[in-house]
Amino acid sequence: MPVRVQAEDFDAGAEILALRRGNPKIGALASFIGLVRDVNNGEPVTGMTLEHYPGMTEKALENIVSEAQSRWDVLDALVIHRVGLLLPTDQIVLVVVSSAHRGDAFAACEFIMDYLKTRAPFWKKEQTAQGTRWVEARETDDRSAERWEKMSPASAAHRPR
Amino acid sequence: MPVRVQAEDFDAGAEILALRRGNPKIGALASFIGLVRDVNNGEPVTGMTLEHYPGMTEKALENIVSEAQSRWDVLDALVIHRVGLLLPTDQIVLVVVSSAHRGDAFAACEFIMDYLKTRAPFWKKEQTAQGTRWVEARETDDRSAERWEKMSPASAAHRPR
Amino acid sequence: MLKLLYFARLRESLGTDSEAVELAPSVRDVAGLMDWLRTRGGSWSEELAPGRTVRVSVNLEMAEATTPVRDGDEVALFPPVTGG
Amino acid sequence: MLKLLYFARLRESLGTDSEAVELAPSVRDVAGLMDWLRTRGGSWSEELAPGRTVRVSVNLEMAEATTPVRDGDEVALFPPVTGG
Repeated sequence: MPVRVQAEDFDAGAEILALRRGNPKIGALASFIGLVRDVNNGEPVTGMTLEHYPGMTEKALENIVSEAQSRWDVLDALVIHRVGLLLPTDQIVLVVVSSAHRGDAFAACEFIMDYLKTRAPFWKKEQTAQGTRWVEARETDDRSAERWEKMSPASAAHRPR
Repeated sequence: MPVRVQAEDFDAGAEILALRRGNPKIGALASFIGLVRDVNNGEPVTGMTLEHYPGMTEKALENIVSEAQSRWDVLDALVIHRVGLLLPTDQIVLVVVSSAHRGDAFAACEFIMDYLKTRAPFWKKEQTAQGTRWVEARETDDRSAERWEKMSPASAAHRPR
Repeated sequence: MLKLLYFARLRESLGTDSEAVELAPSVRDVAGLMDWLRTRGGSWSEELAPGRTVRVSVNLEMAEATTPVRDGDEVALFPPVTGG
Repeated sequence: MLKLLYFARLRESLGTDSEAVELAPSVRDVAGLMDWLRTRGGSWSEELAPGRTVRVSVNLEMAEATTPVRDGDEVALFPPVTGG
Protein backbone atom coordinates (compact mmCIF):
# COMPACT_ATOMS: atom_id res chain seq x y z
CA MET A 1 0.00 0.00 0.00
CA PRO A 2 1.34 3.42 -0.93
CA VAL A 3 -0.27 5.00 2.15
CA ARG A 4 0.73 4.84 5.81
CA VAL A 5 -0.67 6.59 8.89
CA GLN A 6 1.58 6.11 11.90
CA ALA A 7 2.75 7.61 15.18
CA GLU A 8 6.42 6.74 14.52
CA ASP A 9 8.82 9.03 12.70
CA PHE A 10 9.94 8.10 9.18
CA ASP A 11 13.28 8.10 7.36
CA ALA A 12 12.58 10.22 4.28
CA GLY A 13 15.89 9.30 2.62
CA ALA A 14 15.29 5.57 3.05
CA GLU A 15 11.74 5.88 1.71
CA ILE A 16 12.89 7.82 -1.35
CA LEU A 17 15.64 5.28 -1.98
CA ALA A 18 13.20 2.37 -1.64
CA LEU A 19 10.82 3.97 -4.13
CA ARG A 20 13.41 4.65 -6.82
CA ARG A 21 15.85 1.77 -6.38
CA GLY A 22 16.34 -0.48 -9.39
CA ASN A 23 13.70 1.09 -11.63
CA PRO A 24 15.40 2.45 -14.78
CA LYS A 25 12.08 3.89 -16.02
CA ILE A 26 12.25 6.66 -13.37
CA GLY A 27 13.67 9.92 -14.67
CA ALA A 28 12.20 12.19 -12.00
CA LEU A 29 11.40 11.91 -8.33
CA ALA A 30 9.64 14.73 -6.50
CA SER A 31 9.15 14.67 -2.77
CA PHE A 32 7.70 16.83 -0.05
CA ILE A 33 8.16 16.86 3.71
CA GLY A 34 5.84 18.83 5.99
CA LEU A 35 7.34 19.85 9.34
CA VAL A 36 6.12 21.29 12.64
CA ARG A 37 7.05 24.97 12.90
CA ASP A 38 7.56 26.74 16.23
CA VAL A 39 5.16 29.49 15.21
CA ASN A 40 1.70 29.69 13.61
CA ASN A 41 -0.24 32.85 12.80
CA GLY A 42 2.45 34.80 14.64
CA GLU A 43 2.13 32.90 17.91
CA PRO A 44 4.74 30.55 19.39
CA VAL A 45 3.77 26.88 19.21
CA THR A 46 5.37 24.37 21.57
CA GLY A 47 3.81 21.26 20.04
CA MET A 48 0.75 19.76 18.42
CA THR A 49 -1.40 16.66 18.55
CA LEU A 50 -2.65 15.15 15.31
CA GLU A 51 -5.92 13.21 15.37
CA HIS A 52 -7.27 11.11 12.51
CA TYR A 53 -10.21 8.88 11.60
CA PRO A 54 -8.80 5.34 11.38
CA GLY A 55 -10.12 3.61 8.29
CA MET A 56 -11.43 6.70 6.55
CA THR A 57 -8.10 8.55 6.59
CA GLU A 58 -6.25 5.72 4.85
CA LYS A 59 -9.08 5.38 2.33
CA ALA A 60 -9.08 9.12 1.61
CA LEU A 61 -5.32 9.12 1.07
CA GLU A 62 -5.55 6.13 -1.27
CA ASN A 63 -8.26 7.91 -3.26
CA ILE A 64 -6.07 11.01 -3.55
CA VAL A 65 -3.10 8.95 -4.78
CA SER A 66 -5.35 7.15 -7.29
CA GLU A 67 -6.68 10.47 -8.54
CA ALA A 68 -3.08 11.72 -9.01
CA GLN A 69 -2.22 8.53 -10.91
CA SER A 70 -5.20 9.01 -13.21
CA ARG A 71 -4.20 12.62 -13.98
CA TRP A 72 -0.46 12.25 -14.55
CA ASP A 73 2.05 9.61 -15.65
CA VAL A 74 3.03 8.40 -12.20
CA LEU A 75 5.23 5.33 -11.82
CA ASP A 76 5.01 5.06 -8.04
CA ALA A 77 3.78 7.15 -5.13
CA LEU A 78 4.01 7.09 -1.36
CA VAL A 79 2.27 9.04 1.40
CA ILE A 80 3.24 8.76 5.07
CA HIS A 81 1.36 10.90 7.60
CA ARG A 82 2.04 10.92 11.32
CA VAL A 83 -0.48 11.20 14.16
CA GLY A 84 -0.16 11.82 17.90
CA LEU A 85 2.05 14.34 19.69
CA LEU A 86 4.59 16.17 17.53
CA LEU A 87 7.12 18.86 18.46
CA PRO A 88 8.69 21.71 16.44
CA THR A 89 11.10 20.40 13.74
CA ASP A 90 9.30 17.01 13.79
CA GLN A 91 8.25 15.57 10.45
CA ILE A 92 4.48 15.44 9.84
CA VAL A 93 4.03 14.17 6.32
CA LEU A 94 6.04 12.73 3.43
CA VAL A 95 4.89 12.53 -0.19
CA VAL A 96 7.12 10.92 -2.82
CA VAL A 97 6.22 10.57 -6.50
CA SER A 98 8.29 8.95 -9.23
CA SER A 99 7.73 9.45 -12.94
CA ALA A 100 9.54 9.33 -16.26
CA HIS A 101 9.43 13.15 -16.49
CA ARG A 102 9.71 15.97 -14.00
CA GLY A 103 6.51 17.80 -14.91
CA ASP A 104 4.39 14.79 -13.95
CA ALA A 105 6.36 14.18 -10.75
CA PHE A 106 6.09 17.81 -9.54
CA ALA A 107 2.41 18.18 -10.44
CA ALA A 108 1.33 14.88 -8.87
CA CYS A 109 3.31 15.56 -5.68
CA GLU A 110 1.87 19.06 -5.23
CA PHE A 111 -1.64 17.84 -6.11
CA ILE A 112 -1.45 15.11 -3.46
CA MET A 113 -0.39 17.64 -0.81
CA ASP A 114 -3.12 20.14 -1.78
CA TYR A 115 -5.84 17.48 -1.71
CA LEU A 116 -4.49 15.93 1.49
CA LYS A 117 -4.73 19.35 3.17
CA THR A 118 -8.43 19.71 2.35
CA ARG A 119 -9.76 16.14 2.04
CA ALA A 120 -7.90 13.74 4.33
CA PRO A 121 -9.41 13.55 7.84
CA PHE A 122 -6.63 14.85 10.07
CA TRP A 123 -7.05 17.51 12.74
CA LYS A 124 -4.32 19.51 14.47
CA LYS A 125 -4.51 20.76 18.03
CA GLU A 126 -1.75 23.23 18.84
CA GLN A 127 -0.08 23.82 22.19
CA THR A 128 0.76 27.43 22.95
CA ALA A 129 1.60 29.37 26.12
CA GLN A 130 -2.15 30.14 26.34
CA GLY A 131 -3.06 26.46 26.33
CA THR A 132 -4.29 24.26 23.51
CA ARG A 133 -6.41 25.23 20.49
CA TRP A 134 -7.78 23.42 17.46
CA VAL A 135 -6.22 24.74 14.27
CA GLU A 136 -8.76 26.40 11.96
CA ALA A 137 -8.95 25.28 8.35
CA ARG A 138 -7.32 27.80 6.00
CA GLU A 139 -9.09 29.36 3.10
CA THR A 140 -5.81 29.41 1.16
CA ASP A 141 -5.73 25.61 1.37
CA ASP A 142 -9.18 25.45 -0.22
CA ARG A 143 -7.98 27.73 -3.01
CA SER A 144 -4.90 25.57 -3.55
CA ALA A 145 -7.07 22.48 -3.96
CA GLU A 146 -9.48 24.31 -6.24
CA ARG A 147 -6.66 25.19 -8.64
CA TRP A 148 -6.63 21.53 -9.74
CA GLU A 149 -10.38 21.44 -10.33
CA LYS A 150 -10.35 24.48 -12.59
CA MET A 151 -7.48 22.94 -14.53
CA SER A 152 -8.73 21.39 -17.76
CA PRO A 153 -7.21 18.07 -18.85
CA ALA A 154 -5.53 19.99 -21.68
CA SER A 155 -3.82 22.51 -19.42
CA ALA A 156 -2.98 19.76 -16.94
CA ALA A 157 -1.21 17.94 -19.77
CA HIS A 158 0.65 21.11 -20.76
CA ARG A 159 3.38 20.58 -18.20
CA PRO A 160 7.06 19.91 -18.91
CA ARG A 161 7.91 16.30 -19.66
CA MET B 1 27.71 27.34 -0.94
CA PRO B 2 24.31 26.01 -1.92
CA VAL B 3 25.67 24.68 -5.22
CA ARG B 4 27.89 21.69 -5.94
CA VAL B 5 29.08 20.15 -9.21
CA GLN B 6 30.76 16.81 -8.66
CA ALA B 7 31.52 13.41 -10.18
CA GLU B 8 30.65 11.53 -6.97
CA ASP B 9 27.18 10.29 -6.12
CA PHE B 10 25.21 12.05 -3.37
CA ASP B 11 23.09 10.86 -0.45
CA ALA B 12 19.77 12.66 -1.01
CA GLY B 13 18.40 11.68 2.41
CA ALA B 14 21.47 13.00 4.24
CA GLU B 15 21.39 16.25 2.25
CA ILE B 16 17.69 16.78 3.01
CA LEU B 17 18.29 16.06 6.68
CA ALA B 18 21.24 18.46 6.82
CA LEU B 19 19.16 21.22 5.24
CA ARG B 20 16.19 20.91 7.58
CA ARG B 21 17.81 19.81 10.85
CA GLY B 22 17.26 22.08 13.82
CA ASN B 23 15.46 24.89 11.99
CA PRO B 24 11.96 25.29 13.51
CA LYS B 25 11.08 27.97 10.90
CA ILE B 26 10.84 25.28 8.19
CA GLY B 27 7.29 24.10 7.54
CA ALA B 28 7.85 22.70 4.05
CA LEU B 29 10.68 21.02 2.22
CA ALA B 30 10.39 20.20 -1.47
CA SER B 31 13.01 18.18 -3.26
CA PHE B 32 13.68 16.78 -6.68
CA ILE B 33 15.99 14.04 -7.92
CA GLY B 34 16.75 13.59 -11.63
CA LEU B 35 17.80 10.08 -12.64
CA VAL B 36 19.30 8.37 -15.70
CA ARG B 37 16.63 6.38 -17.56
CA ASP B 38 17.42 3.34 -19.70
CA VAL B 39 15.49 4.82 -22.61
CA ASN B 40 15.26 8.21 -24.36
CA ASN B 41 13.06 9.08 -27.33
CA GLY B 42 12.14 5.40 -27.53
CA GLU B 43 15.71 4.16 -27.86
CA PRO B 44 17.61 2.11 -25.26
CA VAL B 45 20.34 4.06 -23.47
CA THR B 46 23.20 2.23 -21.78
CA GLY B 47 24.80 5.27 -20.17
CA MET B 48 25.67 8.93 -20.58
CA THR B 49 28.54 11.32 -20.05
CA LEU B 50 27.84 14.75 -18.59
CA GLU B 51 30.14 17.61 -19.52
CA HIS B 52 30.14 21.06 -17.90
CA TYR B 53 31.95 24.41 -18.03
CA PRO B 54 33.87 24.66 -14.75
CA GLY B 55 33.42 28.10 -13.25
CA MET B 56 30.50 29.17 -15.38
CA THR B 57 28.29 26.23 -14.41
CA GLU B 58 28.61 26.93 -10.68
CA LYS B 59 27.99 30.63 -11.30
CA ALA B 60 24.90 29.92 -13.40
CA LEU B 61 23.49 27.61 -10.72
CA GLU B 62 24.13 30.22 -8.02
CA ASN B 63 22.33 32.83 -10.12
CA ILE B 64 19.35 30.50 -10.56
CA VAL B 65 19.16 29.85 -6.81
CA SER B 66 19.41 33.60 -6.10
CA GLU B 67 16.63 34.27 -8.59
CA ALA B 68 14.42 31.68 -6.84
CA GLN B 69 15.18 33.29 -3.47
CA SER B 70 14.17 36.71 -4.80
CA ARG B 71 10.85 35.37 -6.13
CA TRP B 72 9.71 33.21 -3.22
CA ASP B 73 10.14 32.97 0.54
CA VAL B 74 12.96 30.46 0.57
CA LEU B 75 14.76 29.63 3.81
CA ASP B 76 17.48 27.46 2.32
CA ALA B 77 18.26 25.81 -1.01
CA LEU B 78 20.71 23.26 -2.34
CA VAL B 79 21.63 22.10 -5.83
CA ILE B 80 23.96 19.17 -6.51
CA HIS B 81 24.64 18.20 -10.14
CA ARG B 82 26.86 15.34 -11.21
CA VAL B 83 29.24 15.21 -14.17
CA GLY B 84 31.17 12.39 -15.87
CA LEU B 85 29.94 8.91 -16.76
CA LEU B 86 26.52 7.93 -15.40
CA LEU B 87 24.52 4.72 -15.85
CA PRO B 88 20.76 4.00 -15.83
CA THR B 89 19.25 4.45 -12.32
CA ASP B 90 22.16 6.75 -11.36
CA GLN B 91 21.28 10.07 -9.77
CA ILE B 92 22.04 13.15 -11.92
CA VAL B 93 20.75 16.12 -9.97
CA LEU B 94 19.32 17.00 -6.55
CA VAL B 95 17.41 20.17 -5.72
CA VAL B 96 16.19 20.80 -2.17
CA VAL B 97 14.28 23.90 -1.05
CA SER B 98 13.03 24.70 2.45
CA SER B 99 10.42 27.30 3.27
CA ALA B 100 7.82 28.19 5.88
CA HIS B 101 5.03 27.20 3.46
CA ARG B 102 4.60 24.53 0.81
CA GLY B 103 3.61 26.80 -2.07
CA ASP B 104 6.94 28.61 -1.94
CA ALA B 105 8.92 25.38 -1.55
CA PHE B 106 7.24 23.65 -4.52
CA ALA B 107 7.42 26.69 -6.80
CA ALA B 108 11.07 27.49 -6.04
CA CYS B 109 12.12 23.84 -6.47
CA GLU B 110 10.37 23.46 -9.84
CA PHE B 111 11.63 26.87 -10.98
CA ILE B 112 15.24 25.91 -10.19
CA MET B 113 14.88 22.68 -12.18
CA ASP B 114 13.27 24.43 -15.17
CA TYR B 115 15.95 27.12 -15.28
CA LEU B 116 18.76 24.62 -14.69
CA LYS B 117 17.51 22.65 -17.72
CA THR B 118 17.76 25.65 -20.03
CA ARG B 119 20.44 27.90 -18.50
CA ALA B 120 23.09 25.88 -16.68
CA PRO B 121 25.95 24.78 -18.96
CA PHE B 122 25.73 21.00 -18.87
CA TRP B 123 25.74 18.74 -21.93
CA LYS B 124 24.71 15.10 -22.13
CA LYS B 125 26.18 12.55 -24.49
CA GLU B 126 24.22 9.32 -24.59
CA GLN B 127 25.52 5.84 -25.24
CA THR B 128 23.24 3.62 -27.30
CA ALA B 129 23.71 0.39 -29.26
CA GLN B 130 24.36 2.64 -32.31
CA GLY B 131 27.21 4.45 -30.55
CA THR B 132 27.27 7.81 -28.79
CA ARG B 133 25.23 10.92 -29.58
CA TRP B 134 24.88 14.39 -28.11
CA VAL B 135 21.43 14.92 -26.63
CA GLU B 136 19.46 17.64 -28.42
CA ALA B 137 17.92 20.43 -26.35
CA ARG B 138 14.17 20.01 -25.94
CA GLU B 139 11.67 22.61 -26.97
CA THR B 140 9.44 21.53 -24.05
CA ASP B 141 12.23 22.55 -21.66
CA ASP B 142 12.26 26.03 -23.17
CA ARG B 143 8.50 26.26 -22.72
CA SER B 144 8.80 25.12 -19.11
CA ALA B 145 11.31 27.86 -18.38
CA GLU B 146 9.20 30.44 -20.21
CA ARG B 147 6.22 29.73 -17.94
CA TRP B 148 8.06 31.55 -15.14
CA GLU B 149 8.81 34.58 -17.30
CA LYS B 150 5.20 35.08 -18.31
CA MET B 151 4.19 34.80 -14.67
CA SER B 152 3.55 38.24 -13.17
CA PRO B 153 4.75 38.92 -9.62
CA ALA B 154 1.07 38.92 -8.59
CA SER B 155 0.30 35.49 -9.98
CA ALA B 156 3.61 34.16 -8.69
CA ALA B 157 2.54 35.29 -5.23
CA HIS B 158 -0.85 33.63 -5.62
CA ARG B 159 0.43 30.23 -4.54
CA PRO B 160 -0.62 28.30 -1.46
CA ARG B 161 1.15 29.30 1.72
CA MET C 1 -28.85 1.07 14.80
CA LEU C 2 -26.60 3.83 13.48
CA LYS C 3 -22.97 4.20 14.52
CA LEU C 4 -22.09 7.85 15.17
CA LEU C 5 -18.51 9.09 15.50
CA TYR C 6 -17.22 12.54 16.53
CA PHE C 7 -13.75 13.92 15.94
CA ALA C 8 -11.54 16.81 17.05
CA ARG C 9 -13.39 19.92 18.33
CA LEU C 10 -16.78 18.18 18.01
CA ARG C 11 -15.60 15.17 20.02
CA GLU C 12 -14.50 17.50 22.82
CA SER C 13 -17.48 19.85 22.92
CA LEU C 14 -20.04 17.04 22.62
CA GLY C 15 -18.17 15.07 25.26
CA THR C 16 -18.19 11.77 23.39
CA ASP C 17 -16.29 10.07 20.58
CA SER C 18 -18.94 7.59 19.54
CA GLU C 19 -22.43 6.30 20.20
CA ALA C 20 -24.95 3.86 18.77
CA VAL C 21 -28.39 5.35 18.12
CA GLU C 22 -31.76 4.00 17.07
CA LEU C 23 -32.69 5.92 13.90
CA ALA C 24 -35.89 7.95 14.18
CA PRO C 25 -38.19 7.12 11.22
CA SER C 26 -38.04 10.76 10.14
CA VAL C 27 -34.30 10.55 9.48
CA ARG C 28 -33.62 9.65 5.85
CA ASP C 29 -30.51 11.65 4.99
CA VAL C 30 -27.65 13.66 6.49
CA ALA C 31 -29.77 16.83 6.79
CA GLY C 32 -32.46 14.88 8.64
CA LEU C 33 -29.89 13.36 10.98
CA MET C 34 -28.49 16.81 11.80
CA ASP C 35 -32.00 18.16 12.48
CA TRP C 36 -32.66 15.23 14.77
CA LEU C 37 -29.34 15.61 16.67
CA ARG C 38 -30.01 19.33 17.17
CA THR C 39 -33.24 18.48 19.03
CA ARG C 40 -30.99 17.21 21.82
CA GLY C 41 -30.35 20.88 22.68
CA GLY C 42 -27.36 22.21 24.66
CA SER C 43 -23.99 21.83 22.94
CA TRP C 44 -25.71 19.72 20.25
CA SER C 45 -27.84 22.57 18.98
CA GLU C 46 -24.87 24.90 19.39
CA GLU C 47 -22.20 22.85 17.60
CA LEU C 48 -24.53 21.66 14.84
CA ALA C 49 -26.25 25.04 14.30
CA PRO C 50 -26.82 25.70 10.57
CA GLY C 51 -24.17 28.44 10.55
CA ARG C 52 -21.39 26.18 11.88
CA THR C 53 -19.17 24.32 9.44
CA VAL C 54 -19.54 20.64 10.19
CA ARG C 55 -18.35 17.97 7.77
CA VAL C 56 -20.14 14.62 7.62
CA SER C 57 -19.01 11.27 6.27
CA VAL C 58 -21.18 8.22 5.66
CA ASN C 59 -19.43 4.86 5.55
CA LEU C 60 -15.98 6.48 5.20
CA GLU C 61 -16.97 8.71 2.26
CA MET C 62 -17.53 12.47 2.45
CA ALA C 63 -21.28 13.16 2.45
CA GLU C 64 -23.63 16.02 1.61
CA ALA C 65 -26.94 17.13 3.10
CA THR C 66 -28.83 14.86 0.71
CA THR C 67 -26.68 11.75 1.22
CA PRO C 68 -28.98 8.92 2.43
CA VAL C 69 -28.52 7.58 5.96
CA ARG C 70 -29.66 4.02 6.66
CA ASP C 71 -29.70 1.54 9.49
CA GLY C 72 -26.23 0.01 9.93
CA ASP C 73 -24.36 3.01 8.49
CA GLU C 74 -21.30 4.55 10.13
CA VAL C 75 -21.69 8.33 10.20
CA ALA C 76 -18.97 10.70 11.40
CA LEU C 77 -19.20 14.41 12.25
CA PHE C 78 -16.08 16.58 12.31
CA PRO C 79 -14.71 20.07 11.58
CA PRO C 80 -12.92 20.92 8.30
CA VAL C 81 -9.67 18.98 8.14
CA THR C 82 -6.28 20.49 9.03
CA GLY C 83 -3.65 17.84 8.33
CA GLY C 84 -0.48 17.93 6.27
CA MET D 1 44.70 37.89 -26.45
CA LEU D 2 41.27 36.29 -26.27
CA LYS D 3 40.70 32.95 -24.57
CA LEU D 4 38.32 30.78 -26.59
CA LEU D 5 36.66 27.66 -25.16
CA TYR D 6 34.55 25.02 -26.94
CA PHE D 7 32.22 22.52 -25.33
CA ALA D 8 30.30 19.35 -26.18
CA ARG D 9 29.47 18.86 -29.88
CA LEU D 10 31.45 21.98 -30.86
CA ARG D 11 34.54 20.81 -28.98
CA GLU D 12 34.41 17.52 -30.89
CA SER D 13 33.66 18.82 -34.37
CA LEU D 14 36.15 21.70 -34.13
CA GLY D 15 38.73 19.31 -32.70
CA THR D 16 39.83 21.59 -29.86
CA ASP D 17 38.64 22.56 -26.39
CA SER D 18 40.47 25.88 -26.13
CA GLU D 19 42.79 28.29 -27.85
CA ALA D 20 44.25 31.75 -27.36
CA VAL D 21 43.75 34.10 -30.29
CA GLU D 22 44.94 37.57 -31.22
CA LEU D 23 41.80 39.65 -31.77
CA ALA D 24 41.43 41.08 -35.27
CA PRO D 25 40.74 44.85 -35.04
CA SER D 26 37.42 44.28 -36.83
CA VAL D 27 36.10 42.13 -33.97
CA ARG D 28 34.17 44.26 -31.48
CA ASP D 29 31.34 41.98 -30.40
CA VAL D 30 30.11 38.38 -30.42
CA ALA D 31 28.68 38.70 -33.94
CA GLY D 32 32.03 40.03 -35.21
CA LEU D 33 33.91 37.20 -33.50
CA MET D 34 31.62 34.60 -35.12
CA ASP D 35 32.10 36.20 -38.55
CA TRP D 36 35.84 36.13 -38.05
CA LEU D 37 35.89 32.48 -36.88
CA ARG D 38 33.78 31.46 -39.91
CA THR D 39 36.49 32.79 -42.24
CA ARG D 40 38.59 29.82 -41.07
CA GLY D 41 36.38 27.67 -43.32
CA GLY D 42 35.90 23.89 -43.02
CA SER D 43 34.09 22.76 -39.91
CA TRP D 44 34.30 26.34 -38.57
CA SER D 45 32.08 27.76 -41.28
CA GLU D 46 29.86 24.68 -40.98
CA GLU D 47 29.38 24.59 -37.21
CA LEU D 48 29.09 28.37 -36.86
CA ALA D 49 26.84 28.85 -39.92
CA PRO D 50 24.11 31.45 -39.23
CA GLY D 51 21.41 28.75 -39.22
CA ARG D 52 23.10 26.65 -36.50
CA THR D 53 22.19 27.22 -32.88
CA VAL D 54 25.39 28.16 -31.06
CA ARG D 55 25.34 29.71 -27.60
CA VAL D 56 28.08 32.10 -26.57
CA SER D 57 29.23 33.22 -23.15
CA VAL D 58 31.58 36.11 -22.38
CA ASN D 59 33.38 35.99 -19.04
CA LEU D 60 31.04 33.28 -17.68
CA GLU D 61 27.83 35.16 -18.57
CA MET D 62 25.49 34.25 -21.42
CA ALA D 63 26.04 36.66 -24.28
CA GLU D 64 24.15 37.95 -27.31
CA ALA D 65 25.26 38.97 -30.79
CA THR D 66 25.82 42.54 -29.61
CA THR D 67 27.74 41.68 -26.42
CA PRO D 68 31.16 43.42 -26.61
CA VAL D 69 34.28 41.25 -26.88
CA ARG D 70 37.56 42.73 -25.64
CA ASP D 71 41.16 41.71 -25.21
CA GLY D 72 41.54 39.48 -22.14
CA ASP D 73 37.98 38.15 -22.27
CA GLU D 74 37.12 34.48 -21.92
CA VAL D 75 34.62 33.53 -24.62
CA ALA D 76 32.99 30.09 -24.83
CA LEU D 77 31.00 28.55 -27.69
CA PHE D 78 28.64 25.64 -27.07
CA PRO D 79 25.32 24.05 -28.11
CA PRO D 80 22.07 24.63 -26.15
CA VAL D 81 22.42 23.05 -22.72
CA THR D 82 20.98 19.63 -21.85
CA GLY D 83 21.65 19.03 -18.15
CA GLY D 84 19.33 18.13 -15.30
